[in-house]
Amino acid sequence: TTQLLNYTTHLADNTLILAQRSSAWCGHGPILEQDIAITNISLDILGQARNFYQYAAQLINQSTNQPINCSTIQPATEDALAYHRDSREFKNCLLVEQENGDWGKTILRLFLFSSYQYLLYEKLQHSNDGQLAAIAAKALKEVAYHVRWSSEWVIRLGDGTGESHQRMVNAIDELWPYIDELFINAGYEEALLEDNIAVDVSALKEKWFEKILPVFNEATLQAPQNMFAKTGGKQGIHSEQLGYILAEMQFMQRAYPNSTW
Amino acid sequence: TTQLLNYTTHLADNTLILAQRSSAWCGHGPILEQDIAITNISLDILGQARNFYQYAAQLINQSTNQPINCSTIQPATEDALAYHRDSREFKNCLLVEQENGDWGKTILRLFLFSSYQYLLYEKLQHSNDGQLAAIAAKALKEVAYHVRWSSEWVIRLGDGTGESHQRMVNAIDELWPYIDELFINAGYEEALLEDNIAVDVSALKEKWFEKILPVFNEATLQAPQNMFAKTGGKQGIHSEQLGYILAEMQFMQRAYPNSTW
Amino acid sequence: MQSHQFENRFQQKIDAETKIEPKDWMPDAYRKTLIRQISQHAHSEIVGMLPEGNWISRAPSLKRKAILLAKVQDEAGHGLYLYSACETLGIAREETINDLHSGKAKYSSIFNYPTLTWADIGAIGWLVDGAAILNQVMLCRTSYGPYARAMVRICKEESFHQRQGFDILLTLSNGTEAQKTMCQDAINRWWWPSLMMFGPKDSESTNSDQSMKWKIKRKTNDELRQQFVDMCAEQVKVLNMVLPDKDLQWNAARQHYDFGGIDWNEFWNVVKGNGPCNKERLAARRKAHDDGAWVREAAAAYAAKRANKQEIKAA
Amino acid sequence: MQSHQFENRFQQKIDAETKIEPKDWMPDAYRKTLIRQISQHAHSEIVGMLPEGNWISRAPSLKRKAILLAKVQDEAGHGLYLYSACETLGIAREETINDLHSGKAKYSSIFNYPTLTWADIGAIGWLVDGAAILNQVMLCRTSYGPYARAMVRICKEESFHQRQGFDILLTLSNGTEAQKTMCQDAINRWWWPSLMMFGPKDSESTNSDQSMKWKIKRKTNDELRQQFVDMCAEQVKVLNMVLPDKDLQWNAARQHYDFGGIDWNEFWNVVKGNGPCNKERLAARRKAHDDGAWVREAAAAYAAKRANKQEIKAA
Repeated sequence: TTQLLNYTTHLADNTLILAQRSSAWCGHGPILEQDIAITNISLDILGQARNFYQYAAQLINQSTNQPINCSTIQPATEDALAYHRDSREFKNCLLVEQENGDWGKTILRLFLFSSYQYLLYEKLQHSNDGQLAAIAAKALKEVAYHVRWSSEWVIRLGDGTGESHQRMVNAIDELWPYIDELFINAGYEEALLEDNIAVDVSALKEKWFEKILPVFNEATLQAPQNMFAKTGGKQGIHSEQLGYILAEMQFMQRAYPNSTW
Repeated sequence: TTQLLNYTTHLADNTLILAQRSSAWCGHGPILEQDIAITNISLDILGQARNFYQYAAQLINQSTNQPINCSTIQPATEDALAYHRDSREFKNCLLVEQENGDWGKTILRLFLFSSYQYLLYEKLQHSNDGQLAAIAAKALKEVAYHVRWSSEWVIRLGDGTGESHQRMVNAIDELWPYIDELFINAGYEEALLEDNIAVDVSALKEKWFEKILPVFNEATLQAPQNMFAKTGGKQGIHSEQLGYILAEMQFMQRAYPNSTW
Repeated sequence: MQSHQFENRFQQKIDAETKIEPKDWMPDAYRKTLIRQISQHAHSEIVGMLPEGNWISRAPSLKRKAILLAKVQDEAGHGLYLYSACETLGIAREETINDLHSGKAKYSSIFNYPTLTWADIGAIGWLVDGAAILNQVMLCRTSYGPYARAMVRICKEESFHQRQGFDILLTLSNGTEAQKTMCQDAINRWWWPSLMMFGPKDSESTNSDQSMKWKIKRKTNDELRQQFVDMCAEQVKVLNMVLPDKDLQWNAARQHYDFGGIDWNEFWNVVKGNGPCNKERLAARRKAHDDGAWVREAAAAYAAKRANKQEIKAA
Repeated sequence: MQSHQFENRFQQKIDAETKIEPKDWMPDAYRKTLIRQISQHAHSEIVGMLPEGNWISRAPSLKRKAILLAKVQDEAGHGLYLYSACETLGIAREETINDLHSGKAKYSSIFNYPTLTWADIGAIGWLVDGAAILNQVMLCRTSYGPYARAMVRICKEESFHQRQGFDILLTLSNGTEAQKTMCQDAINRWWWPSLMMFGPKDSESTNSDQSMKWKIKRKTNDELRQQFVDMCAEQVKVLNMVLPDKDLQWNAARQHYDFGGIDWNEFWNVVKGNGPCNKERLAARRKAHDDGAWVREAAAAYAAKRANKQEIKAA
């Protein structure tokens, strides 16, 4: 159950950090309609995070030992998990914590990640863990839309102007090192494969390329070859960015502990 | 003594926030020698902040009631005051919390503020409060150097290239609304005037202009006329910036309360 | 038909409560007034995203974060309805937005105040949205059809927002001492600016009479303001907080609350651009627009390429 | 005098422990080796400001903030000494820095690891500065005069830094459970990269022999590394922490600690630019340089104007 908790937290952290990043566009988007769209997507992703955290909290409260360090808050809640862990305890992939950069980089990150998420949830909805399966099944429809919306933008920007094409090339260059990590099973994933609880992410890589490449192709963009992979996020070893994200996100809960909001 | 505490905290907050802002240049300066210089200055200012906070903590610990809300930390310490108050309790002038902007804006903010500080400490060293007088006397030499260094840079940039001149003009435009606040006595200053504890800042304005204008003149820069003044910082009503500064600065103390570092 | 005949007919329609539609004849001044008012309203929705957006990243719980995100998104939606309503009067969205960025067009001054604590998000919901709703409920019956219909949609969401804002404050008011202090402090800072949202006193409002006659407005600034004070003076009791006005008291004769004088000096200063955040708000909007230029250009270029391809296919 | 005579004389001086000075004849390869090594060392000081600078704004106490600021400032000072030493070899600082920004010049790979917690600041002080000191102590007696003299100044400050770093860890190790965990975690992450700081094994180090002969270096990589392990293996006991090496154990026969194998694969990857933060570090340095261009231009323009005025005065 520690592994299940770690896995659920990993899924939750992925979505929370991506939602936190994406929602920074709200009120600052390049086009009003797209400001609304990215905010809507951020909301979807935040909703997924909440579902995963609620389940993780349930797992903690049901278990006798407390494997996650949020000792000040009893019983565990979605907020205790989101707001009272430090960066070394966060298990999100490095990809989602990367800076928003320009609209192109944000779009690309969403495209790369939601394409992965789609394949992941597609499998996870058949997990032997009923709760994870239910969350994934519900999220799958949302993610399908995120893939569609972001792929349209990747195409539009890749095949738009010279400038937009170059910006997409740069974005790919910046984000590509974080792709491999998505497809490397962490210990907690390995441990849950046999019982068909976790999804074997290493098996998703080929399919992911099959989803990505046609879009890149239409966008006149290319996937880099053999870029060095950066990993560690799933084990809590993040980039220096995450600490700043958390300092800002967690301020209220840290500054005013034991309060109801 | 509440007023004395408020006043001391105001002096402390001014210096802490300015040090926090200025020190962000460390490792990112335009010239290695100047990177060292601005860091040195940040260190001086941080040192002043510590002196003021230590005195404020002493005032709290000596008094029977606790007028500043840092209830979790007993006894009061410099760190309790710096790290466990939220933005509405900070009493720094708005000027010091303004974004660094480019090197010109940072330099200008330092020039405007340390010129004020020089006049302030010059008087404060004769305060009837022995501690404040001692801190001011010690700091005065440092501030004299900050004024000299920053005024040289104002001249260099104002009378440098067309670009640098324009950047200084922009910086003046951005910072000027925050000047008036320096010279408006807050309630806690008013209350301490009679006993010759606080300095009457309203009496410093003319002298300040006498310090500033020759430098502006040499820098081929002009002081704006009648710009609308922004105030509130001394009463704890800040710009939206301060909350972010504090979230970052206070993270460790908030996340790991009751720890020794 | 002569001009004054058109004018008579138009006024008859208004008087008969028939909505004016985009293709109907309307006096130039009516059109101009509407463009000014609707675009100002649209800009207010868009600029209004900023002070609240300031707390999205720091919302104190995931639930509140989700609610706040949804709310700010709704405001973008309202902006969209209103820009569309404006376009029915023959002014393109791009042009309207340029007027905002150039400083030519105004937006509600309330959004030039900073959001300093989480309680401000509650206070904006309760007071600012509350004040807006009174205005907007009236505008649901405004004489220009597209504007009225946009308002009906907006009103539904706004009253939801107001309840959410009140709920934030209610939670704070039942919370720790620090939360209660935060709550009262936010009410103190937002109360007077909220009263200013209804605009100058009737005696000094230049556009009011004509707007009333055209039924663009149906209540005067002072009527709406009184309604707002009466409402808040009761609601604040539920919060166990007070409104920062020592002159506030029930007047049995008037059957209304009396309230203190507004600092019109502050009001005009903020309108003139000297509020705490005027520069920041406009700068943020301009930056979003400028940073997005390459995106809009790319989208246009791509659309043109596609249209071109389809033409070739069709040929 | 023929070239090999110069060479002989030069080597005699070296052997006699006479310092080589800027105006002395020296072999091209000696000069090049020194330029490479000193500039690499200077760059390491400057790039090394970044991982530690990452915690200035978040230092957990005012005292620690002051100490950290002073420390990072010292590193800038060291960079300055070293760029000056480099200039005595006939290469301008600007050129040296350009080589860093273009990726041509290297810097110590250790600074491509991220500082993830406050404990990392302690670990850098203890381990990274500790490793650097062993190297630098040796370099105080290096054969090139300006380099040796710069090192003497640097060494004094570095050992101070190391003590401060150790003190951070000691405080953590006496702290709460969370602090102890943080302390051990930082040691775990910084230990192996610190060992790599001494460079490849002697058997694979290409420049080592010549540098030893010229007394640029006086100890081999493996000698220094062993010295470091022996030192840390004792000091870590004071912290009540462990080094993350299950093969670490005292070897009575060798009178040294044995230790486990280094992941040279990781070492070369980071050297080649694929470390966790290589891109970020270079980008930060380039940005500082680019953002500062207008400042340097303005300073130069102003200096020229002044010089001009003084000439006119003098004339």
